[in-house]
Amino acid sequence: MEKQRLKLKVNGQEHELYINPKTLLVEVIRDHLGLTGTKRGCDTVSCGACTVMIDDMAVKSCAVLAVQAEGRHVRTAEGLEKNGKLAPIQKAFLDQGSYQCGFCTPGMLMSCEALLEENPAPSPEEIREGIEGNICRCTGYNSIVRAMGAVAKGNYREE
Amino acid sequence: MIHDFRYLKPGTLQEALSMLAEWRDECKIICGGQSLLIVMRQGLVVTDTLVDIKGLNELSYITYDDGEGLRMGATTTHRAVEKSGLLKEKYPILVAVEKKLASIQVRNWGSIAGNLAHGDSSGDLAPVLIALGGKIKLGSVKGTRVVPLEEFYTGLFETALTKDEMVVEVQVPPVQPRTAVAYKKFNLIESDQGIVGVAAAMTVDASDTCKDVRIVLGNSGVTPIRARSAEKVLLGRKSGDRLLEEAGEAAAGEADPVSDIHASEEYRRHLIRVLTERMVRQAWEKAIPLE
Amino acid sequence: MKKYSVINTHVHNVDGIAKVTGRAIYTFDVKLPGMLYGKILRSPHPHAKILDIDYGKALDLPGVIGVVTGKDTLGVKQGIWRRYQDLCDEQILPVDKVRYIGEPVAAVAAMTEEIAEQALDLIDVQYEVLPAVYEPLDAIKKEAPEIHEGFERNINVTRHIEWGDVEGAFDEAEYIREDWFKCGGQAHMCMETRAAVSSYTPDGKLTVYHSSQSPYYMRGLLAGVLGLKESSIRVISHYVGGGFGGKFELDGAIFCSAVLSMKLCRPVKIVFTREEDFIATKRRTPMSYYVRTGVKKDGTFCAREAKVFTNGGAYTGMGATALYLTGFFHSFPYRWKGYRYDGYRVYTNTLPSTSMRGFGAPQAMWCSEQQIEWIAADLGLDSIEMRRKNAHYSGYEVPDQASIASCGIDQCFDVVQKWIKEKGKLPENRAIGLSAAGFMSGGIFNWFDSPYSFSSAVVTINYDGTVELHVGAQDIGQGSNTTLAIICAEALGVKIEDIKVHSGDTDHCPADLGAWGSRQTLMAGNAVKMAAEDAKKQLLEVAYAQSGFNIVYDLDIKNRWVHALARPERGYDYAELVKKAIRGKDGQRIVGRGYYTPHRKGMISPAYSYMMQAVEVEIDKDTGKIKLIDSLTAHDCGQPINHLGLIGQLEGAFSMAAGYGYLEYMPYEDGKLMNPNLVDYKVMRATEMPEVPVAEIDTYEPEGPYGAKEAGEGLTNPTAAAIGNAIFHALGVQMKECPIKPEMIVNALNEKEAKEKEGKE
Amino acid sequence: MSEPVKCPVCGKKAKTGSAIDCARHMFGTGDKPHRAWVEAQGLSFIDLLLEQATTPGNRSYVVLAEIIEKTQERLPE
Repeated sequence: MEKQRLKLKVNGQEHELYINPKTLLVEVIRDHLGLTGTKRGCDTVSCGACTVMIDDMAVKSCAVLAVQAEGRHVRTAEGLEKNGKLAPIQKAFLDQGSYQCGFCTPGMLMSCEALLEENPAPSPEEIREGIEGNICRCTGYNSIVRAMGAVAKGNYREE
Repeated sequence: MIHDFRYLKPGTLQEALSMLAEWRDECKIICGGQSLLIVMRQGLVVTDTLVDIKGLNELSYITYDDGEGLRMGATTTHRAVEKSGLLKEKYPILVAVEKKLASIQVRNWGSIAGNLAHGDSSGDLAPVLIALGGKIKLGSVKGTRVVPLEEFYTGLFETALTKDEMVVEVQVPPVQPRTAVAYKKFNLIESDQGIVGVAAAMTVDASDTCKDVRIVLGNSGVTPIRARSAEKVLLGRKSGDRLLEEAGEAAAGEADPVSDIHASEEYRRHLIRVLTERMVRQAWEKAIPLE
Repeated sequence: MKKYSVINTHVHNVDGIAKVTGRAIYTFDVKLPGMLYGKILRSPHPHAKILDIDYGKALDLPGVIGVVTGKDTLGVKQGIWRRYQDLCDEQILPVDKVRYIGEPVAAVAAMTEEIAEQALDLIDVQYEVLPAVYEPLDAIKKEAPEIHEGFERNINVTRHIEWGDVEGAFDEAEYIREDWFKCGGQAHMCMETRAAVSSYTPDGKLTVYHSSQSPYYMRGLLAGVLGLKESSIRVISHYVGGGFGGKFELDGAIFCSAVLSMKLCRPVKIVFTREEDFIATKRRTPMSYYVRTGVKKDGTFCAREAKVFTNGGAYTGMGATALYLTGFFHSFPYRWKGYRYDGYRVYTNTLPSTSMRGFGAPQAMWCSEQQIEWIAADLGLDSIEMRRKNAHYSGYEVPDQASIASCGIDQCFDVVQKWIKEKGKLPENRAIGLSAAGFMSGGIFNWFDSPYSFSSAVVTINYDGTVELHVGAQDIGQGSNTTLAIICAEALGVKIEDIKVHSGDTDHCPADLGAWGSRQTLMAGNAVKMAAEDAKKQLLEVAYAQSGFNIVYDLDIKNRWVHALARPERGYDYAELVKKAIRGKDGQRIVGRGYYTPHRKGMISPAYSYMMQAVEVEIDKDTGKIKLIDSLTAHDCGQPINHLGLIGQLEGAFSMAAGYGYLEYMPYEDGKLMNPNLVDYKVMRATEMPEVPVAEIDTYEPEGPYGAKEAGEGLTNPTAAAIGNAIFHALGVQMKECPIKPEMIVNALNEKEAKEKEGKE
Repeated sequence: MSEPVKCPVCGKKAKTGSAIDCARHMFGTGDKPHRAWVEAQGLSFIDLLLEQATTPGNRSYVVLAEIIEKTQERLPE
């Protein structure tokens, strides 16, 4: 199988890889680049644990061919913090207890981040629709909605 | 596990069409891949060659003029439709349908042509576009042809696309006065696929009588189907409870739903009857302009 | 609520930073040098003899390193009920016979997962297909096939509870009602599917990374089936992606990876796909209930008799406990003059059933709380007042079963009554449904036959005053690391940030039965409190010696401040005391030990939580669609310890219990699960969740640390019944089967209208 | 209160001392020796169990209890 060259930026870092074109973006992120924050939890693009951002959009990285991210900027949960300082959404998750087992959290954080960048003051319904693609079995989602609401109100500033 | 394939990335539409002509039945097209990658991962779809048209920005556009009506390029994403101010004003039903389609992540990356070409009869876009009188433009090296969307679907997950053709554009006639469209899918969770779906487009004349009506049923047969006998019940008549019930019963009768773990056939017919009544009523009320 | 400095304050989860920055390494993420990837070949037949397995072609596939079948194992029949040998009936990799679709038959280890998967198709298995049976009432017939030798009529285990003069009590009753119910199964659906990495090394040591609720159980069970000593096995579960009662028995991932690793002497990783996690792990126990209840006209409860068949599936698992607990909690939270329960767990050729959050109580409440609502309606009584009249109270003795210490159920009724009154008149197609419940704080009966204390803890104070807290308790997301750190900080008198928790590693943590039955806050909490107090006592000995206070004066430490209780302002920093104490012990750190095993509390549980769930539901009469609008949870869990954790547990339990009520159906056809994926298996999502406000009732449980008791599973029990009761009040139909599908509501309404029409004629 | 009933198989004293309690103990344990003893009395353990399971009331326990009652007289003091 003829390998394909892939140049892309992940969390601000340029990468050049040679991969089989059938490789999914989530496999590049986890197996080739070793960023294990992004998880996988289903076989049918249903659970959202693999959510990352491509440019300004939240996408399910198990439903994107890695080669399609050529020249794009991919952001994963590991990229939210800036030299050790947590992003507002991360601080809100900590303070509101918006996670328990934490397996869906990286994907959930990226859905929230994308939604807030697109719509800084979302209504509770818009927040719930924004994370409708992310399944969480532990929290019952309300703590996540509270965290998003608090960030939208500006309660968690960038340091 | 996805089987290996030769990956081709055309820079222009012409390049893509010549690739399709060259590889014919050994190749498949991928754009957003939100449906295709699932079936490929399950090994249900295997292909030697994959033509990736995600990058063809020349096919990503939403334009409208009163003469030609609405034109949407094949690689336009669901989110582009959802967030389009033009559509919010001219075709609000399309924005409403997209908001409840799958998830934000799938809508960010998935394309409208990918959704339509996948041929899943429980898809949301096809019934609504058919109700709007939508057409679909197919292109190949030999040229293009425009097919009413209704005739685009030939069987379960089967379309009129020939081996060297691809969808290039979706067309919708100009907005008609005193016309409105309503759509509802029945599901347990808001953005889930519909157990059944009903779209209704109503045009009324000056006396609010039904001048033209299209009722389209989703997941009620191997393809989206027009409920023609229900439409006949309404044509030329004035709205009324008894009439709407009659239309609902007609639609339930002519549908051909399956029985599966989510709903029995009788229950699907029951839902079609209830939703047809509601959607026709809703479209009728919206079609009558507020004085 | 007493004033504490750390307990019930706004403490952040101690594992938070790792989880919100993507640094947490789950078994799913573990990679070891030279690691191979394993895949399991599964039986397509519900019941078949294995005649021969030929994996020659598989071994020839480049990249395949090894294959194992039942013949590579010791053939030990294992089970978590080690105390009863005949209930240990599962070989996981069977030697002779497969008993459910999806059961492992062989396992391949290869250089990549893809090669391992391709190799599966090259393995040729000869089966002799046997007749199969799927429903309990069919399986007990004479002509049904025998699934396990020696288990006549496929009856796996039976449980019987009885107190009082049941017949006499029924004679006293003025109104008797009989109903039949069906309770569906439910999948745990942990976000992290089953995963294990086993690494066996030439020195005979086996290290296993496993997504587990009890590393201690895994070590013990693995020793039993692999013929190793417990101490030569190390199980590591640092971060676990959810358990919910499904991850404290051996599963295909840990067993097959261990057998492969021992054969090849190389690390092997097996991770289940989501489909495997649905078809090849164990699920909540499906049950059919017959309930006969006798009451006086004024609503006084007299007698209840329940007969239950549970679909045990192919193996025992934790099914025996679920069978007992459903019968026990079917009496909760009420006093019965006469109570009789007969439970029968029947083997069938379907997915084995086991424990899942609620442990048989959601099924028990689904039947009991709805029947009680219908009885109240039949007699024209207020259903809350009827519940109140018969409810448990502090000091009540459930005859021969349990003694109730703290019980706040009465205040729960008050809170819910007030909420309903404030809600006032609801729109036409909306109604509020209620359901009371009670649950246990950990189990006492030692079915695992563990020789160790149920919970242990070690507190070690470093020179700089920071504390190492070693516990065997396992954090699977429910927040036990945080809850135990809070108890340790409070007991020792330091701050939460001084505590470093070590858990999830059998080499470094003391033995503990792990996370199940909502036991850890109470049991591990008591052990941690004891250990911290032991360490504090050693510190205060030095403080007393040095202070010269008169013997009547008491010293204490609070917020790192050593002081005399009488004059708290005169004191000094705790860190100074630590330095002196360590210097005084020839440089040895201060070590406190604690342990807990329940005594004099009967055979079931040391303490019981109580709660009342109210749910406002809107139903579309024409389509039968259900929408949850609002809810209130009145909850008594004694002294709350971990505030954020408690809110999370209750909201999470609500989402899982509501899913059991109206979303998560598991249809089977001929032993095959028809929706083993997240498109067709409906799980609660953000758009469907209502607000879940909680009213905590202030009670004190003497058996629990600082008066605390369970909050993890309790609320999984009432919510499904509350949804059923809401539908009863809104539409007047009685839903006997859960989960409720919209189609069932439409059919029930049609039947009701048909009956009314008949009535009129 | 008459002498509490002792289980003829394992000698266990029933909690409330009644023969019905002893019968329920036998069904609850359900191990081989108890099954064999019931069969030896000319009863079918499994039919008694299933009848208890499928019909309201306590008939199976009563049947077994009567036989246990008779055996008490024969037990040596």
